[in-house]
Amino acid sequence: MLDATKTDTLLEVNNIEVIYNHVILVLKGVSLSVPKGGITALLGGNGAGKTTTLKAISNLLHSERGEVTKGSIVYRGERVQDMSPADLVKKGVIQVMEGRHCFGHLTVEDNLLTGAYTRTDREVAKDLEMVYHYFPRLKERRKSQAGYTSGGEQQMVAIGRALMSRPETILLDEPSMGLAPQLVEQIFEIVKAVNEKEGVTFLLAEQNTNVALRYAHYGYILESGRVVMDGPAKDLRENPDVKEFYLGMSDKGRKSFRDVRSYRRRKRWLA
Amino acid sequence: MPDQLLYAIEAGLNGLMAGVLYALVALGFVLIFKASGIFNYAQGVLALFAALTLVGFQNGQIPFAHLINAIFGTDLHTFGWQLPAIVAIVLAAGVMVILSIIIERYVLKHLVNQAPIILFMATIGLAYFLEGLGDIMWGADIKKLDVGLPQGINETIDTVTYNAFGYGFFIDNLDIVASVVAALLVISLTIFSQYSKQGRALRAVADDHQAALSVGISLRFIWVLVWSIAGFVALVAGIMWGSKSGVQFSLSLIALKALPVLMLGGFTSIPGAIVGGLIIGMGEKLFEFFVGPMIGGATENWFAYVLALLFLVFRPQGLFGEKIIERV
Amino acid sequence: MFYREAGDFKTSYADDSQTFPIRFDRLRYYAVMAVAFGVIPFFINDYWANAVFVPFLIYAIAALGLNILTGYCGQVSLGTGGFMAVGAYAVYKLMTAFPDVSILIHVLLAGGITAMVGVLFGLPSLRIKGFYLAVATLAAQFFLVWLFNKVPWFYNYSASGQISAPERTILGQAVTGANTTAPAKYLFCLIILVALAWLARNLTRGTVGRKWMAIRDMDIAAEIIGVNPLTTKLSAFAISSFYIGVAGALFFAVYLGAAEVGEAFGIQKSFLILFMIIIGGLGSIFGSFAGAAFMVLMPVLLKNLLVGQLGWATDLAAHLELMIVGALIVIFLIAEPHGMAQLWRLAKEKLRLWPFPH
Amino acid sequence: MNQMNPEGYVTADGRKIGPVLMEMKNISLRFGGVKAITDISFDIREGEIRAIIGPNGAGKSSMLNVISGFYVPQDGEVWFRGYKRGPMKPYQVARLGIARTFQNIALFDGMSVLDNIMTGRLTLMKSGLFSQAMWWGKAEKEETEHREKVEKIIDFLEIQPIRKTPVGRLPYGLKKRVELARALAAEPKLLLLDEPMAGMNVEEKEDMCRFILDVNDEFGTTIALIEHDMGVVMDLSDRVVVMDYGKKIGDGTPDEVRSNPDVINAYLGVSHD
Amino acid sequence: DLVVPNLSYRTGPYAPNGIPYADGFNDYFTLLNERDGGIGGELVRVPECETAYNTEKGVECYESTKGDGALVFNPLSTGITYQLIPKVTADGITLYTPGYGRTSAANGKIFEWVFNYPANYWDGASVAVKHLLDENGGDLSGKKIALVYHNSAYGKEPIRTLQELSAKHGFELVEIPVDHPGQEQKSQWLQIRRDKPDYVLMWGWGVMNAVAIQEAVNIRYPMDHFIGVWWSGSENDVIPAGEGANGYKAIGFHGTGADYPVYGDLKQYVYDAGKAAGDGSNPGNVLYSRGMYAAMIISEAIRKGQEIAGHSAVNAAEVREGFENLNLTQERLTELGLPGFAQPIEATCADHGGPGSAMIFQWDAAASTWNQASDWITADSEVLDPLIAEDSAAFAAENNIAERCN
Ligand SMILES: Nc1ncnc2c1ncn2[C@@H]1O[C@H](COP(=O)(O)OP(=O)(O)OP(=O)(O)O)[C@@H](O)[C@H]1O
Ligand SMILES: Nc1ncnc2c1ncn2[C@@H]1O[C@H](COP(=O)(O)OP(=O)(O)OP(=O)(O)O)[C@@H](O)[C@H]1O
Ligand SMILES: [Mg+2]
Ligand SMILES: [Mg+2]
Repeated sequence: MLDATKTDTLLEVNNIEVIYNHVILVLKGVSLSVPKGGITALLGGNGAGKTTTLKAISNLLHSERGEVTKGSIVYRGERVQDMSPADLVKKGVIQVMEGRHCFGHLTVEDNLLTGAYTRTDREVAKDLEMVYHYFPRLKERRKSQAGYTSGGEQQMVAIGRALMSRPETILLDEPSMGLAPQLVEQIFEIVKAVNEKEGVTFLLAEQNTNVALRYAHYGYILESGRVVMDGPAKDLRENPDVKEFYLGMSDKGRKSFRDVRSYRRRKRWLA
Repeated sequence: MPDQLLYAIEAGLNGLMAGVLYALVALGFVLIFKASGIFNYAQGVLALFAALTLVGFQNGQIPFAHLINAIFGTDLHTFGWQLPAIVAIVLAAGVMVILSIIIERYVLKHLVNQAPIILFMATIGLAYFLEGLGDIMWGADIKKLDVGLPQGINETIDTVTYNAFGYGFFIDNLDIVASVVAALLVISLTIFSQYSKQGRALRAVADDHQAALSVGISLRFIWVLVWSIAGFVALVAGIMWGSKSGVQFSLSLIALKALPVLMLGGFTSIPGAIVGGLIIGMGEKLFEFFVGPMIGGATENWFAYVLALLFLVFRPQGLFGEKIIERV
Repeated sequence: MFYREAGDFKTSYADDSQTFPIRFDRLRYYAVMAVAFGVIPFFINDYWANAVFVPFLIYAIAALGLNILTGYCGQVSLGTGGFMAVGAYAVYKLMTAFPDVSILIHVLLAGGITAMVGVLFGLPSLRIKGFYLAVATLAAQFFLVWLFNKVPWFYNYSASGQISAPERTILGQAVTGANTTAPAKYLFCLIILVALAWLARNLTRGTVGRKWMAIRDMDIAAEIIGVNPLTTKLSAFAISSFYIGVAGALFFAVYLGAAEVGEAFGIQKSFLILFMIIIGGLGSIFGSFAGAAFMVLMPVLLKNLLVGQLGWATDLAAHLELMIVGALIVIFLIAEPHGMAQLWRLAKEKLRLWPFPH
Repeated sequence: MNQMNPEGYVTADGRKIGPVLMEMKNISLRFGGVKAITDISFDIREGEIRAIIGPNGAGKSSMLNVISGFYVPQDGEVWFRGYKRGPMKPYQVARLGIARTFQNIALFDGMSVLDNIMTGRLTLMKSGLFSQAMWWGKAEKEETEHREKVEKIIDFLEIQPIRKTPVGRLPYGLKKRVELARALAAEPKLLLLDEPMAGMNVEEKEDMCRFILDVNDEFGTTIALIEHDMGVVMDLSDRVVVMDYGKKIGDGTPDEVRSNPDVINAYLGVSHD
Repeated sequence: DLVVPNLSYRTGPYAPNGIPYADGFNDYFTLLNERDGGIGGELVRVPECETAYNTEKGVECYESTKGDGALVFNPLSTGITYQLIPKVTADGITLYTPGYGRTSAANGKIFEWVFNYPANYWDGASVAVKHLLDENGGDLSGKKIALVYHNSAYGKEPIRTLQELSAKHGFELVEIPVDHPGQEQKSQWLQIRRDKPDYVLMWGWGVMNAVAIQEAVNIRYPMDHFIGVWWSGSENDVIPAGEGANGYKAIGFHGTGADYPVYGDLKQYVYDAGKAAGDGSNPGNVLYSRGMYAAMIISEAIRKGQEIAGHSAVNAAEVREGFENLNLTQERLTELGLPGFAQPIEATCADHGGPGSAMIFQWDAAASTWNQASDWITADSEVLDPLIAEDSAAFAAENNIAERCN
């Protein structure tokens, strides 16, 4: 396993603030550093600002009328805030967006090929095979329009598409969402494999803390726009708070979802 | 009556030719729609602007002469030289590229990821702007456009058909040229958008701006590219229409003739533009020719739309348009 | 803090869903009404009435109508000009056929007739969506214009096909015809506008409004949760056309006094009104007003500035005006794609936070 | 087995399950060459929490779409409350008392949370166009009544602070909750939930479970649930249907399903909880 | 000073036609101001207002210049005219619409404030038919005449008259409308090619004219059988068709070309003084001449008004008196440097329509000039008078107007 403290920092986010629509302050000073060749997890509840952080890094905020008002984002020692997303992809940073965002009218295969848009080498076909190897289901549906594929299939397309760009760093937003458990495991195995074999760096935002912390090397926990905790994944997994609130473990192992209501119910249903 | 049949064939053929001219305008719409999901209302004005620029270059007009004269009290009009048509066309095409760069830089770039209707409105704003700009640059008077295209009845067809049927068909030479040019454009653009990497990128951008950005497609490049092509198509349309009726404001209204073509062929299909054009052109000419006199004439404006509308009721995405994805 | 909401608590749901839940807004509204009814009529002259206020009021009605259809129900229509023509010709036929009936009733009936025509042309919206629908509505635009131009019955067989509004009075005051005074015109349109705006507000905050918006935002989901797309879309077409028909009737009878269908109700009109609602704000009543004001005032202001103040030649000024209006539209859309109404909302949010930036 | 009893049965924790509410008989659905559903039959009983699981693309969402009338199957019958359902438009199905949430959130982005939830009650509101335009008497009274109901749901789902926020601005998890609120507002007999817990962390999932259980408990609302989190499925549901490639490969109590080798093979993989 | 607004259109679809007209109008008044110090010693102010041929802008222009003390309006648009007729009547300002507008306004008994001499559309139609009668030895029976018209109020104006005339002379009338803007006229001209009418008349405006002439050339329709009204007879319309347009005919109610003595003064006081309204390319062409014609008549009417009122700072009502008592003779035209430029006019209380005569011009493509092809032809008042009486009576009834001049 990689030791985060010893490797170079590839991506550094310094104390950024993000505002949407000129009025809604979402990130209130977030700092992260992503080591080269590592898998870094960004955890946190709904609306904590994970997606926003990733979009700030990949410069996709503009199109949502958001902007980084403070702080800096540095990739390989270079300030990348003012770069266009396309240039950033050329630099090797690609984002898999939350909510899939496939090109609905394009076929599955064309979707994957758009991932290779910035590439000029001739090995695209090989990588296409690699993606089909990882996701055989996509091979079956290669000629279908992506808009008509199932939720999970679209998620595969989105991840496959990112892999097609042969990135150096992938920003993965909720890769497990909507995937069958087996596939979640598979995807993280793929992440791990790609990370180890090809040395791709990952920054992933995940709700599924359990899996995320099993595969990540280092984790940050975000709450309402601030980093509230960070540390090596191993330590986080052992942290009692994390255990209780993010992993759903009590002292007696996993608790049943059916039991939660007896002690957590705050209000009665008034009919 | 065999005579009626011959008339019908003649009207139909002329309709097909007119349809090709509509298709030339529609093609510009399709390109931009395909590449960005933008319904570019300014396409008609773009054609006008292109034609004005072409004539301006040909006649060595000084751009903004009127404005300059008004401000500085000078009396400038022309440089006093005439350019050969081909040089002027190349220069005008160059201006269209510059224009696309400007449009991308100052308009489109800021409207990434907005609702289609907002983009549509922005293009109407653009249309106003270009209309004013064209007038200020080159003046609002009517201009004759002549790049040496043949015009008038095609004698060969006339004689051949006269010998064959005892009635010579009227086909305009200009229309024949337009058809050839349109066919070439359609074929090359279809190849470009179906089989090239950029073509795929265009379609991706139309589907989802943000996702396209996220995979590293440079919207800027794509947009400048298609707007330039659309500008070139507009120039071609402007030349064809301008040769017929002179270059002046009304040229921009040909956009309205292209819309039903677009509907019928499908907003996203390049071959659709041509097929739609042919159907609309022939349909409206035959209708005006036979039914028009019975109901008072001047039916062409609405007939094309009603035809397209009826058609859409059965096929909401047009003939070759991409199906609207309906899923939850 | 310039703008406060705090301390303004609601104790009932009825209070909470009133039009202006915030007292500050309510006061401002009363002030505007007081000026509109109590001050302007005493100062208005022919120029202000004919060049600014009357067109503004009438366009505001049309914009409200189109906003119901496009802004609330999401069906883009480019047939507005044609529907205004229906209103105009309906009111003309009614005025000349029943000279003794009150013009107010004629105007409302004209709206009703337009509503029916609107429903007819709304039928394809069940199949056709988005820009295809927008372009399809042009069929209505062109067909209606052709019809009114072609069938002499509509223009009472006059030689040229022009229609002219005869004089009609309300309470002894002429409201149509050449002898109408500026305040009479203004007040007649104002009263209708205020009434219609109030109705629009009620419709859009209740069940119907929610159905419209549901169809607009996601028609499939709306249908699955129980919205009948047929009745919902058609009701939007009907009500929207009613407004547009009334606007068309006033446009012809009160404002222009004479009209020729192709010129007064051509496709440019459709675009103009679409502009108004987009610049003003889709799905916003205030936006309809703001957009109408902008599009009516802007050219007049520019003209007065360029020709009146700077003394430019009229053609240069007109070309520049086109460029400026075009550029302003683009700038507006870039600055705030959701229109002036959204700009206003954001301004309020900022004021609320003032002096803190966020 | 007591589960076969037409009158219903009692679950291990003492909840009473009623007779069959909805029955799907031999449903087949194709899209061109794609067989989304092949000859599937199952039933849903009153008061039950019924889960549908299966790998991605198995046809689960399509099945919900068939139930809510959005997809029309080529073959098969849908029985609801003892009657065979004829061809119906989705909005007519909604009026039968079937409400749902969507896998890819389908909220009305331009409206506030409150308005979104109010749309859930559209099937129950009756005042006419005219009285609404005038906003007097009936319309206003009706609005207030329904608003009260909706406020209760808002309280229940603990989304009071975002009542007036436009939903477009909400984070994913809250949107899911609003969607649930909208479905609940319709006071449905049968509630269909398509991956209600996707994209949530454990704490939020717990909340969601609590809501689902409460709805089921207090209202006796029948629930059909698609979910990929096995913990949730196994803990919550009374019976589970398992689909794979459009076919049914298992049906039974969570325990039965969990030990079904086909299911383990196609879907669960190795267990790791 | 005297205020004569120029409601012009230098933008929009009809700008190519509006520009020369407005230039002629302005330049003539500039000449009067520069050379004579105005009319009767009063400078003429010509505030220009852009209507873009659009009725709403027309309203704005009317209202804004009205406040300036406008004496007479000349909007060069039939649509705007219709809309202004009730307004000028209420406001007491003269509306002068030479060769366009509402034809029945020739009846001064009903239309107190409107003047449309020297000729109107119905005169035009009648003149055209008379010319054809002349060419055919007085007999048109069995002939087929097609009317290609702008599908608008303007284009529809001559139809009634032509129908009456066809009944009287026994020719067949085929009506062929062309929608604005008229860029595409294939089917219309194929129809003409099929029906082979003996003559084609045209009531067109803007680009429609040029396209129609081009299409006529394309189908090899004999140009000298093709006659346009005065709004379809400018250089803009024939030049695009080049050589082919040679022989095309158009009706005119005033001369064209820059051979009149007044151009000497114009050159001296206006063009060379840098005071010309346009870019100098228009003087002498048809529409420029027509703008000048309108300006000339207005200035003469003002002069007459001054004469009657006995002072030079006339108001709008006094100008109307001038219009109503205008007596423009050939001698006066010669004095003005425009000998033979137009027909004499003697207006009366009842007659606001003038002599109703016009002549036929023919285009010489090689020389780029319009040549006179007939003498002055006077319209058939036997047919027209009842039509005018009927139409104006309808207007009077609709608007409760009592007849004057009795
Ligand atoms: N376009 C936007 N405009 C305004 N506010 C926004 C916008 N996008 C996000 N927000 C707000 O920013 C905050 C953070 O959202 P973000 O999507 O980053 O959260 P997240 O951690 O990814 O949550 P989730 O796990 O639900 O995806 C939320 O409160 C949300 O309401
Ligand atoms: N409208 C449609 N047109 C074409 N194919 C469709 C359509 N709807 C669904 N399909 C196909 O049917 C299959 C089943 O899709 P469905 O959405 O029901 O899967 P699912 O079980 O919900 O999967 P997931 O867990 O990934 O959401 C998929 O392969 C999908 O591509
Ligand atoms: Mg997120
Ligand atoms: Mg699914």
